Amino acid sequence: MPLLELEALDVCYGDLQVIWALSLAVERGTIACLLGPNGSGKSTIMNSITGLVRPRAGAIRFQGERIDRLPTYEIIERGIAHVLERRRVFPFMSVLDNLLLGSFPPRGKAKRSDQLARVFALFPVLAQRQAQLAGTLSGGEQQMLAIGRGLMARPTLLLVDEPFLGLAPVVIRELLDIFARLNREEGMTILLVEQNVEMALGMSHRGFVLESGRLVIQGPAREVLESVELRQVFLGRP
Amino acid sequence: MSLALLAQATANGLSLAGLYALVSVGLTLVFGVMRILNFAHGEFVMLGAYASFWLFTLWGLDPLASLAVVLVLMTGLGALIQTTLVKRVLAAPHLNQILLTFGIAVTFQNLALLLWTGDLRAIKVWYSASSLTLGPVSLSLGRTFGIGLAMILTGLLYLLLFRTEYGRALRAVAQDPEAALVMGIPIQRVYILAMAIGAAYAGAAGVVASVSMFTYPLIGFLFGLKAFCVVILGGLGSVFGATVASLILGLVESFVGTFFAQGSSWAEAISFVILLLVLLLRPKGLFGVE
Amino acid sequence: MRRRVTVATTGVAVLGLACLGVPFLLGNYGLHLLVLVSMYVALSASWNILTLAGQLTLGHAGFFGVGAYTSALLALRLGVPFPLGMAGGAVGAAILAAGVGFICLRLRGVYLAIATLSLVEALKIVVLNVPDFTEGPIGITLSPVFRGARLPAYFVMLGVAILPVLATVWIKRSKLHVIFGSIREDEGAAQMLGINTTAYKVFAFALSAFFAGLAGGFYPHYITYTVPDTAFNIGLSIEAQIMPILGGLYTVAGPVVGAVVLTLVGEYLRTTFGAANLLIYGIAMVLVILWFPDGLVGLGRRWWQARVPVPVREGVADVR
Amino acid sequence: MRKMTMAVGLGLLFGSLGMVLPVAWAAEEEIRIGAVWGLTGPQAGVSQEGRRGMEMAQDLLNKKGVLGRKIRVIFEDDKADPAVAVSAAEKLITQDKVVAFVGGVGSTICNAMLGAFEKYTPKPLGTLTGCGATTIEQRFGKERGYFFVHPWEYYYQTTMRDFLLSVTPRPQTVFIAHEDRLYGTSHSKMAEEYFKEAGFKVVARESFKSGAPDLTPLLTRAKAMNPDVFYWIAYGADAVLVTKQGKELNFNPRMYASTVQLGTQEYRDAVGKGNAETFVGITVWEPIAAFPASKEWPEVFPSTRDWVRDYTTRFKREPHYYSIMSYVALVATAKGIEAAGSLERDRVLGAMEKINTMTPMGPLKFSPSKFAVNHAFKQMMIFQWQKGEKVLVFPRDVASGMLMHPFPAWTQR
Repeated sequence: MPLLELEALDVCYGDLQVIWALSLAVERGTIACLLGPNGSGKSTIMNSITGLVRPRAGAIRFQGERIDRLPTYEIIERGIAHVLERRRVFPFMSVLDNLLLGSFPPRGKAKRSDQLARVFALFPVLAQRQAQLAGTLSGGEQQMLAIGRGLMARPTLLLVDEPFLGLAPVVIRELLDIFARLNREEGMTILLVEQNVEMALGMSHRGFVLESGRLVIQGPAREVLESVELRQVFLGRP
Repeated sequence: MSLALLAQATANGLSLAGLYALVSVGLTLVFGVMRILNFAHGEFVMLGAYASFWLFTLWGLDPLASLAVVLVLMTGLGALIQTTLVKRVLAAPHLNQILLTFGIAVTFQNLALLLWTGDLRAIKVWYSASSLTLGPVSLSLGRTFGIGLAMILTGLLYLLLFRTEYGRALRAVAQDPEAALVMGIPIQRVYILAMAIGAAYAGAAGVVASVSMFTYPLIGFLFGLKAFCVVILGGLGSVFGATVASLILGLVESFVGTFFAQGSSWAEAISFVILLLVLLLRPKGLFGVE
Repeated sequence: MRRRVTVATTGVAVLGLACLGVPFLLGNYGLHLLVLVSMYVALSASWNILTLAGQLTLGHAGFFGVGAYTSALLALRLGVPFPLGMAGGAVGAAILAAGVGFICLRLRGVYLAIATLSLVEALKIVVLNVPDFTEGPIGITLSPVFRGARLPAYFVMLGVAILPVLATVWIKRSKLHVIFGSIREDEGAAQMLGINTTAYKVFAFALSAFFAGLAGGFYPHYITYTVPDTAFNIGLSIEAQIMPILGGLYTVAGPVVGAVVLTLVGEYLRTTFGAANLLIYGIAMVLVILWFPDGLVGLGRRWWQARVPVPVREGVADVR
Repeated sequence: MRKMTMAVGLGLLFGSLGMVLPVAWAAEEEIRIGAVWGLTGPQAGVSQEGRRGMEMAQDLLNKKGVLGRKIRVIFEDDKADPAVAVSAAEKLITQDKVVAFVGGVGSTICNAMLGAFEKYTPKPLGTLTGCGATTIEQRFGKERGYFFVHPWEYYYQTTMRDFLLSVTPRPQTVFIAHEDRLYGTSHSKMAEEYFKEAGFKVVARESFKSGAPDLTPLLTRAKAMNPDVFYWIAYGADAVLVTKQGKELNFNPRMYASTVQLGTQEYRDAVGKGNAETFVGITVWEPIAAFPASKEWPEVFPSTRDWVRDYTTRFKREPHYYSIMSYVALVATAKGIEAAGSLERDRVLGAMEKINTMTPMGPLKFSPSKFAVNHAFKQMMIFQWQKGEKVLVFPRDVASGMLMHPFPAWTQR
């Protein structure tokens, strides 16, 4: 049984349909990435997993249980963390408050201090800046905070939306390393959305490619990377 | 001007500020969390005042004691209004929200008028029209009770916001509701909490009004408009800003009214001018951020 | 296409006939109601113009009041006849509004709404407190126009009501439509496109207030009396906002439909339910907002057209 | 959009037709009386008081009937808005075909309504309780068909002046405070004039916002000027606030004086019995000024004591001056109709002009005032709160007790 399973998903904004009959599955303990040009519906899929957007048809299953009708907080409580696009830290709260908010769900609250120690171990810079307002951090630090905040709920599945956008190469490398460690050391399943195809597929086990709201390619990362169709999607069809 | 007069004017201003703060802190909280401008907020004051009046008249409950009951009642009312009505316009444009809450206000006003007539009501207890004399300054007990209550309740709100899990959640929702959602914060419950606190605080202001002044069905408008000025001046959503703005307006109105001929009739216009000037320089109010 | 044009022509013809013909069948009461309906059409349609440009205001009672007082004072102090007084009121309101628009340039959303709302109160206090000039709370008494005959008064107010509706049609057909729309959707982006948003916003303020001032300019001559409380009545601001929303925001017909329906329904409730009429009105308002958030025009559209894209935002309460 | 335009057209058409159709099927059975009151909005409290008086009068009159018919009072709400009052008036005239207008509250409303009456020939009859402003008297007073039963401003203020002149030791300085709308402003202007003429020193005449939650700045200011008399002209809410906050600030002029709103049950209940001690107010009627029953019509104009008892039994509250004014206004109109023997306007008004009888409110006879042709109840009195009850202290011939003067300081009781 896959950890996360999307089945024949249709998502609409009003009368405008943006996702068409999309099915995909993410296996436990893997890293998967969602690729596609701008506006192909990647973020919409992420948002519908955590209930920020409600699908019109289809089903979403997490650990075999349907979650597409649950309120967001119950989805989060079942073990999904969602790191939104553009970081979205709470700018007028301290770094520590941001992190503590991450452990708002009961599953996180129970092991709050352990988690905090773990996050500080992963991102030592956050430990140094605990008392600082999150809005005053640099872009890279904010992204670390956003990920760290997600980890505070001890998720089984981590959804990350465009984590590398606008970051310096050094920081990107650091984050890549963190994702790999999380996957390796904790067996955490990660689904990420990314624009940079090579980098994303390079760190993933499996890749999904969207075009105009439809899933057009899926498979093991290396195969996707080498497929002809990938070029067609990103460079236009002949 | 004599020093005694200055002291008295300051005392008067402070007690007015206490009343303003009680009314506006809840309003600004509701706006901060839900981005809803609640035009029915003044009616919570009115209902709180009537609740206190009836508890006193029917059961002889002293306002100091009935305050607790009123807080509970108003919390319930706030929660009820949130879950049945306001919840459904959260995603609607501001205009629709204004109209919904305005409709609620009209309904409450006229319900009160039909149920309790248009008569003026006030509570008479030993502290309702008496004062403490400190040298040349007279401090009204009823209104001092208002200042005290404003300080206690604002303090409690600060404790809630900065020392509790749900307070942190409130602040998070105010800053970024979507990000708060994916933190696993049950946002609808946070909304209910905010509205309940807003209603309860307004109800507390109503208790003070029922003791130190009076109530009647349309009294909400009196407080509502001023509370809007206070929260806009302070910066929407900023509890601290609302407190500071209450102080400013309370003191300014008192000084203008005391030291200038025809000051009492101009005082309010001067409040509005201050508001416009501040907005001219800081469009988001004194402590507003967005 | 041709059929649509026919329908439109018929519609306008029927409307014209109704506006011009029916009044002759009415008594004073009916005519007075039509005058009030026209006044509210003028207020709600002119408010709608500002809203087209994305400016959420609650200051219409202020523009109305300035129109009323300018016109009344011109008549009282200089003996100016009412048509000129109305023009003066409209211009006065437009000038004030241009100033307000300029001052409030940086204000957005509810900040603007409350700032304009407090402006109404501030204006009222000023008028109350300079009695040597405005007669203060004593008010100004004027002799009735047309010796109190309602029919000509109605045609004047009808004219006042038609102007902002025509202006809306003109805006919708000119490039202003796009410009106002872009300011409404995203002012920053509009500026980046090289649109002088300042000028357009000030223009929208002035245009909208002009019509409100025109209606205000006629009102004291019609009622024969004005005091600050009735001229600067915040209730008018609220009504001017409720009506377009009930009718259908941003449309031509919406404010008209809203004003007609709400004025007549309000009058029906008032004459039928006595002291409970405002209670029912309040409850009805709540229900309308919950059930018909896009107004009557929106409701009609849904009926008449099979599929209309209506943006529905789900899940997150998007709140900005 | 286009279809909408048509829909609008149809809506307008049918809407307008709907207004034409229900034209008066005026039942010949009843005599209809129009009563326009601010049943909702800021005047709701007073309007309810007035309405009670009219309901009581209606029921009593209908026991015997008028000209063998029943009186039916049609109450309309004006929301305290002049435009709405005009709507109500026009509806009552054209649809309900009322014989006369009775009652009402608020000079602004009165002004707009009488303005709307102007274009009718003949003008509707009115027995009006809501007009007190002299501007109205000047504008509409010469019309014989308007019977005014509310005292004009100058009756109030000359009475207050004469009273102050009679006080020993005579007060020298007066601080006048007033609410900032028509009522307070117009009265206080007149008061200042009269007081100055009489040799009093008016140290200030200051306005404040009607119904404001805080009068301490004004009272602090007045206290600093230390006037002999603090005289304020405002509504009930303001009276409550002056009393409470005057006490809290320990403001001790030699006399607290105000107008009629100081005498209501509402006021006494709101401030508590002892707190208004020695405050004086002007009144047009007090139950203690007991009048005997009418010789002509004792069944509708019983003695003051009996009327007050009946009213209190029926409504479980003390009558307000608006209750008795509107009661007397309706009964007087009905008696005019009865004496005229028809509903014809000129005969009714002729009959009303001839009325000369005792009422629970005092002798009723319409006679000219400064500008008006038909006005009744010109005599006003000064009452004082003594031991929680109202005592009439001026003029001497109606007085029921002695004036307590000066005001004992707040701290000395």
